[in-house]
Amino acid sequence: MTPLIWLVIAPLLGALAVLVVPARRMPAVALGAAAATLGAALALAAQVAGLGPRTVLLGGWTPPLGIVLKADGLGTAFAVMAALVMSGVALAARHELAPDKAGARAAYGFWPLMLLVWAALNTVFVSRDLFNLYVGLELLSLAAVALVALAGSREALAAAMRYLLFALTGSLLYLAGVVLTYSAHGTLDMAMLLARVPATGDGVALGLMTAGLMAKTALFPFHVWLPPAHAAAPAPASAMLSALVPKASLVILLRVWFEAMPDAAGDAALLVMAGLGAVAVIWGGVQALVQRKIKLVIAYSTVAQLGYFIIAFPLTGGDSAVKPWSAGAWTGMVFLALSHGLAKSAMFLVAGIWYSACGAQELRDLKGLARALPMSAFAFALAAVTLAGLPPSGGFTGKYLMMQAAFVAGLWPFALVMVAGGLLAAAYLYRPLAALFAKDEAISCAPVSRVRQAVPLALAAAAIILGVLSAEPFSFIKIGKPDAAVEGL
Amino acid sequence: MNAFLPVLILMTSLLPAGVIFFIPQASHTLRNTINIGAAVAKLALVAWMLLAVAGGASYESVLPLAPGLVLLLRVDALALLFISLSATLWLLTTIYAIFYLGNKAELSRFFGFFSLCVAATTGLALSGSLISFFLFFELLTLSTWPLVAHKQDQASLAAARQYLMFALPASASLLWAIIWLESYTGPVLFTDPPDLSGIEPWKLRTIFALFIAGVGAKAALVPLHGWLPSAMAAPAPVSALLHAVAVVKAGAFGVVRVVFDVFGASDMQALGVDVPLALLASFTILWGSWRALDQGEVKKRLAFSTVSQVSYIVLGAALAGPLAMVGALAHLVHQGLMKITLFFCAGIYDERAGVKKIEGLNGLGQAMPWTSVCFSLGALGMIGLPPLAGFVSKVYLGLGAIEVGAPWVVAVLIASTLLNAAYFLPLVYRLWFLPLGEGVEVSAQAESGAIGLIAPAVVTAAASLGVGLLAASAVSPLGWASLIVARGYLE
Amino acid sequence: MNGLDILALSASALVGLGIYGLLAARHLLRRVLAFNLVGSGLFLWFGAAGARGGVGVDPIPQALIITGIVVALAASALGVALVVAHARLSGPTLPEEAPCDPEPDNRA
Amino acid sequence: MSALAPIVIGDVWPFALLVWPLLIGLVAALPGGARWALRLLPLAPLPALGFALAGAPGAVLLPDLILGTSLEAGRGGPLFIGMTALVWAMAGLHVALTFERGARNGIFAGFWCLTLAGNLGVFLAQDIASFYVAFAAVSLAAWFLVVHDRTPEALYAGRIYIILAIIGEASLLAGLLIGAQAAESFAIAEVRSALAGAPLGGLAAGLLMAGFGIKAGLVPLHIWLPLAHPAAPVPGSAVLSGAIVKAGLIGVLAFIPAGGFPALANAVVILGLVGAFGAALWGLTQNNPKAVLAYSTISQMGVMLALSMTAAASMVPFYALHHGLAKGALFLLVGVFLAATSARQRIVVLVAMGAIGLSVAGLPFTGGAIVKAAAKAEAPAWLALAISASGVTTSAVLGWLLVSLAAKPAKPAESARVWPILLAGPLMLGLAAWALPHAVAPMLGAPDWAYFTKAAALAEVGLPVLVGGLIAAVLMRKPLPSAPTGDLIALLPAISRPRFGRLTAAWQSAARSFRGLLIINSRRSAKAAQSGEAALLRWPLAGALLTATTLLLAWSLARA
Repeated sequence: MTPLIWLVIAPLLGALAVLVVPARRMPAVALGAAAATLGAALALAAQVAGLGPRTVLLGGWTPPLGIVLKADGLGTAFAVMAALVMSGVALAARHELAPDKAGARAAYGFWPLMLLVWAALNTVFVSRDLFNLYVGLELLSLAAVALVALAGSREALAAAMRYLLFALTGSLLYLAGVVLTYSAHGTLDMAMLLARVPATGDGVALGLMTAGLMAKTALFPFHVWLPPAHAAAPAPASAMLSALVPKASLVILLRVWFEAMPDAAGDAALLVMAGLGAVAVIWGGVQALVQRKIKLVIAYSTVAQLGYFIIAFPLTGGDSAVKPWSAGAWTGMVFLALSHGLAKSAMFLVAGIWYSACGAQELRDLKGLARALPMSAFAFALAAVTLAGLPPSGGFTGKYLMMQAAFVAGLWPFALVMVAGGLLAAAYLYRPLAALFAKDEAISCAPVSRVRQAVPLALAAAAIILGVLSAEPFSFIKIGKPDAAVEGL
Repeated sequence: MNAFLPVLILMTSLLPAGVIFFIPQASHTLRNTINIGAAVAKLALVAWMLLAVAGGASYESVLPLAPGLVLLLRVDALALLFISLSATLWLLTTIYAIFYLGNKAELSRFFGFFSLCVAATTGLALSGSLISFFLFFELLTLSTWPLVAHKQDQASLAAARQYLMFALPASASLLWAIIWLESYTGPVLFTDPPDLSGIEPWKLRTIFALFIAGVGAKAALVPLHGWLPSAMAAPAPVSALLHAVAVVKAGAFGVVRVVFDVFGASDMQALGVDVPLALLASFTILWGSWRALDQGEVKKRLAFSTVSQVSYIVLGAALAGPLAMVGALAHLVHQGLMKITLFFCAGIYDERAGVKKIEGLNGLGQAMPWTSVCFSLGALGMIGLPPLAGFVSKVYLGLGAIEVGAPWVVAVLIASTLLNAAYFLPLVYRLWFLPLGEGVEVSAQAESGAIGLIAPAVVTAAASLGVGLLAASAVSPLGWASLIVARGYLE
Repeated sequence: MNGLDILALSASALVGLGIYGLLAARHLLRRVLAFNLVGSGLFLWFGAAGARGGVGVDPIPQALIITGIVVALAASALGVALVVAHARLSGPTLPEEAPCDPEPDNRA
Repeated sequence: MSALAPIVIGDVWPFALLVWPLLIGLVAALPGGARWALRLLPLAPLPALGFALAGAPGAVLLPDLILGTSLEAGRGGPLFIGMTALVWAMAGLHVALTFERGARNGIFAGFWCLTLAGNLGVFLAQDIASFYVAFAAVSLAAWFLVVHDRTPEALYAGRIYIILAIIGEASLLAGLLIGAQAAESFAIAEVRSALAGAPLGGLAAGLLMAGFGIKAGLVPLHIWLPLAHPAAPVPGSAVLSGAIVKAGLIGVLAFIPAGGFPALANAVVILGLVGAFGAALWGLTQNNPKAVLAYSTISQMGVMLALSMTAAASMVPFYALHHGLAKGALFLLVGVFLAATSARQRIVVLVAMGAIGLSVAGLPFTGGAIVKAAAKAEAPAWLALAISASGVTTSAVLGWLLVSLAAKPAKPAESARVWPILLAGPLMLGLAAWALPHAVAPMLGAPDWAYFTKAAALAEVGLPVLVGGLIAAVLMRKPLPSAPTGDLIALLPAISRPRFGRLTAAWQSAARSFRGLLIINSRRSAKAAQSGEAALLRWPLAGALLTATTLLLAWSLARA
């Protein structure tokens, strides 16, 4: 079987396996599954880089009857990023979710849920069938909601409930769009949809799917579920919730718009979307600025970052052909999403360390931690560099390309939003950083192993390296890049 | 080899930075060896390159990032001017800092960021494209922050915060300008100035203003100068770094790059932005000096003096004539030498005599003669007393101003000279002519055992005399600046 | 009015009712039920879509509907479990929407 | 590479004579070197003296130094250099003999040498950079000579001196820059010839004139002079008045082409004459002998400045030669007088001073008369007349000097042993003032002593001396009421650092309120943000928004 299949199956099998082994073996089995999935992702990446997009027909059936899995640059890049983050999360969770710390239920529930999330993510990254995507997305949402509820506290349950409501509503909207599409064209395969005869209902279908996906992505004004949910979950869970889960619906959004129905896109809708994205950038930034809890700052930062991805939609096109030096907004946005995933997971993992080792939950508790736990503070700082879009991080590179595209497209106000968002990010991330750096001799922290501190540092460093050595990742992302992304919507 | 050299010279400070972070606090010898070894290696490399570049060589390394993001490192005469300044002063400041900080806390963090800061400055100087300039410009911002906040007390953190509050919006402005411009022209390489002919003038003017706002905050152009005086809360070696080696110099250097290698002098004049820039620089020169008069703390007075002096460089760039440019580039080095001397000395006064306020300087000349002679030389040089370094810059700036038909600049220079005298001479006077203040106890051995602090100051003070005295020789900063301008204008 | 129209009308009614319930109901269990209503409506509609063109029945929607029902079942199960757990701790409504929940703590 | 180019081109002498005093000055900086340095001071100007006696031969080019240094004795060079060296040598002798051990002797000696080097440098510099360096050295280093005693008067005088000196330096710099740009050269000769036709040439000439005028004591820029001379130690006053003020004069001669700027020339002539008469008259109101001498210097410098704006400019170095020697001698003699221990000694000094004074006043057959005759021969008739008339005020003020000096109480005996050597120095200067013009006159083609054998000439120069002497005699009986030293400065408000506190305060309060505004707004907006977020959290609103967004998207897409 090809790595493409393993990418989906390995975490799924892992999820089943952890359920049947004794509780104390769960982490080891999960780590084994994680290693297998990471290997599959890397092998797939090597294949894609060498041979171009890989395709698998499940059961040998061709669309519209069968389901096709296809790994292009975009999906594989996300899968690799997810594999890195997930491996880091698994390593961190070994400590964070030890039964004596997190409680037996959370310790038990975390591993299968984590592997389920991973399986769902990988499914979404490589699926090309609208309904298959729906199933993947549902699996993802349900596992994610369960992860949020894992802590079992009142806040956690309320947050999970809220999350579930938004997720379900989003699913329904998406499903409605899928149904409309199918009734109009009789197929849900993207390649076939691209070649379809446009129907009148296409716009409505696309609108419904988009709205549903936006609710799941937590785009403003549907972001309210995200911060409490991410803050309530155990830190490793938050890391993947914030870094990866919104990316799944984002990838679907990208696929639907650029690969299935680029022709249905219209300027007005694009501007509505990008307008919401712009508001999200500012709103999320302002909210992050007024938070007291470190996890809420990080969570609202996700709200803001998600806005950038949506802003990119109207900015695409015209890149290589008109401006040979530019990779364009689509690539830039993907790049931004990848580095966001790495940096954001690093941040949540660091916040977890601070909480579990020093009991630090609020910003003011962070005083003196830079001296007590220098590696984790450094990891946070590196991640902050990425999130604020400062060079030489991947965040900068992505934002740079998007801003350039905004100018080329004549939509410079969006570039202004991105600049303002970057400044806001610098401002809200400065608060924890300054607190970390302040002096406090009285701080006392439980010892934290180097490996545990090294995991977030490695993830944050990966986000920086993505910027320093960006040429290779860029050409990788471009593999199988849809024509619509080059020409614009 | 040629493609390797610029990277190598960057690595001489980048690698130590990476290593030093992980050296345990107690391993002084190891840390100091790496620090000084790297600085010496860099200096040697720079010296070797100076010879080669004087002979017409140039070196280039390209690291393509994403499309449009060309990381280009290039050693040319202008880059070398800045690098040789920063490399020399880095070595001296490192020695000074080792003795200044002694056995204080978090030395590895300090020296790690210190080296990183110098690496950023080096990269900035070497940048051959606008975007690589921006990369290192930001790296500089980020690596300086922990240095400013190093003491981790309230004042330092506030200063560091203020620094970012100016630096980050400025970076945003710079980025905005870069992207806007490059959306028309594609990636801008300094060797190949972009063709601006197709772009509407108002857009170009706005872009220019954004550029200047971007680099101007680092260069402490009024009204973007507020961070600099507060940043004196940092330890003295950091102030030296900020004021003489890295940060404000990076801003001034940026102005030079923007004016000459992005817009070009003639385009700038055609757009009519040269006079506003010159006016802004002039205003900064006067305002900085003005505010310096009122400062009761030695380091604050020096900081406002920097605000004023760095704008000489901006002024020279704005005037854009060959002679003014020579003056500006020479001043880049001259100001660095003089100001670092002053900050070294201010640090010694603080460290050895506990003196922060200018009243405290009273009578220190007798107790601390070496320091005070160096301080006096630096101060007199700042005033522009011949034959110290400041005089040479002023002459060339003045000549350049008249050359391009802006004789009013001479009046600015004169007014600035008078103001400089008004705020520096009282300090010198206090040192030598007033009795020690009531209840001030300065041991007669205040300078003994401080050779590591005094020696760097003596070297820079002697250098600021030397570069003025031998200004006409080809190896002086002035000579090198003339070479740069001659090459630039011949192309 | 043929069968398809009836199916479509029923589907619309279900979806409309469900949406109303989803928006208007405060009790969390009602919202979960409302979700099921909308879901059922959509599946009904999907099934009707399988009859397009009148040339026999398209099997794909049926397969998909079954999958969808399984997914919806799982979601409902999770939802109900969450509602129960939530209601035990803080009552059957979300905290920000419970203006005068009398004695939330006694229920536990 | 040019680094390998020769460092020194030409004769080394003009450069060496500048370096020599600096080396002696460096001795003072060595630990324990101060005493040695003081004793070496008389030797410092000797190479320069030899150079001048040899006719100031040779030129040197130091391309690497400063902005390219070129040294050569220019017009009147030997006269200026010789006079300067002689005055400095004798004053140095005075220092070596009279200075007691003190902590500041090292500083004094070091800056003495620096001032001397600068003073010689201005006469040798052929390029504006080295000229400016030398001028700054002579101006600013001389400050240490003024404030050496650290008395309140000395510090006050020093403050006025340094402020004016720096203003002078600054305006000089501006003028030089304009000139150099016009000439596209740093060579003084080219700057001078380019100035007249240059744009802004008039401004430059005015600035240069102001800078030099401050140094040379041109009314009304002279105010530092009567304050500094009395405050400085005796040898300091001697070099200030004899040699240092001539730096301004050489500047005027070297840079300002009088013909090119008639208005400026006229103004300077008028101001010079105002000084020539007014300062001398004001001197009559002074009681401090050194202040009297200072006013006499202003008066004489006024004459010289006026002359340098006319065709007689070529005779100004000659005039300056005599004045420098005589004035140096007079100042030193004041010191010698004050050190005198017996009435006999006092009388000897007074007689010597009288003799020198008569020369300055222009008594026929003296050196002073020769230089005046030489100047008058070249000057326009009206100026010649004015110079003759100034003899009256000059002799009056110098007569008054003797009167006021004689009134000083005698001091108890202290250092009688060195007194004769002390006297020898100024006497030598006085002799030189009497004799040297006679020796030099033929070389310049000026009238020699035979000129005075004509009765008319005799009367023309003799009469004013006679009248002046009579005035002094009258003043001996009925002195004028004393007036403040420093004249014009008494009319100015006290010089203190200008404080524009209001502007600064306004700036700061604006910054504060801006910051305050940010904080208030940030608190308010934080609250607003939180309440906005709370509203969005409510499901009905969120659901409605979701529906609305869906409809909006669907509608806008359906339209496309």
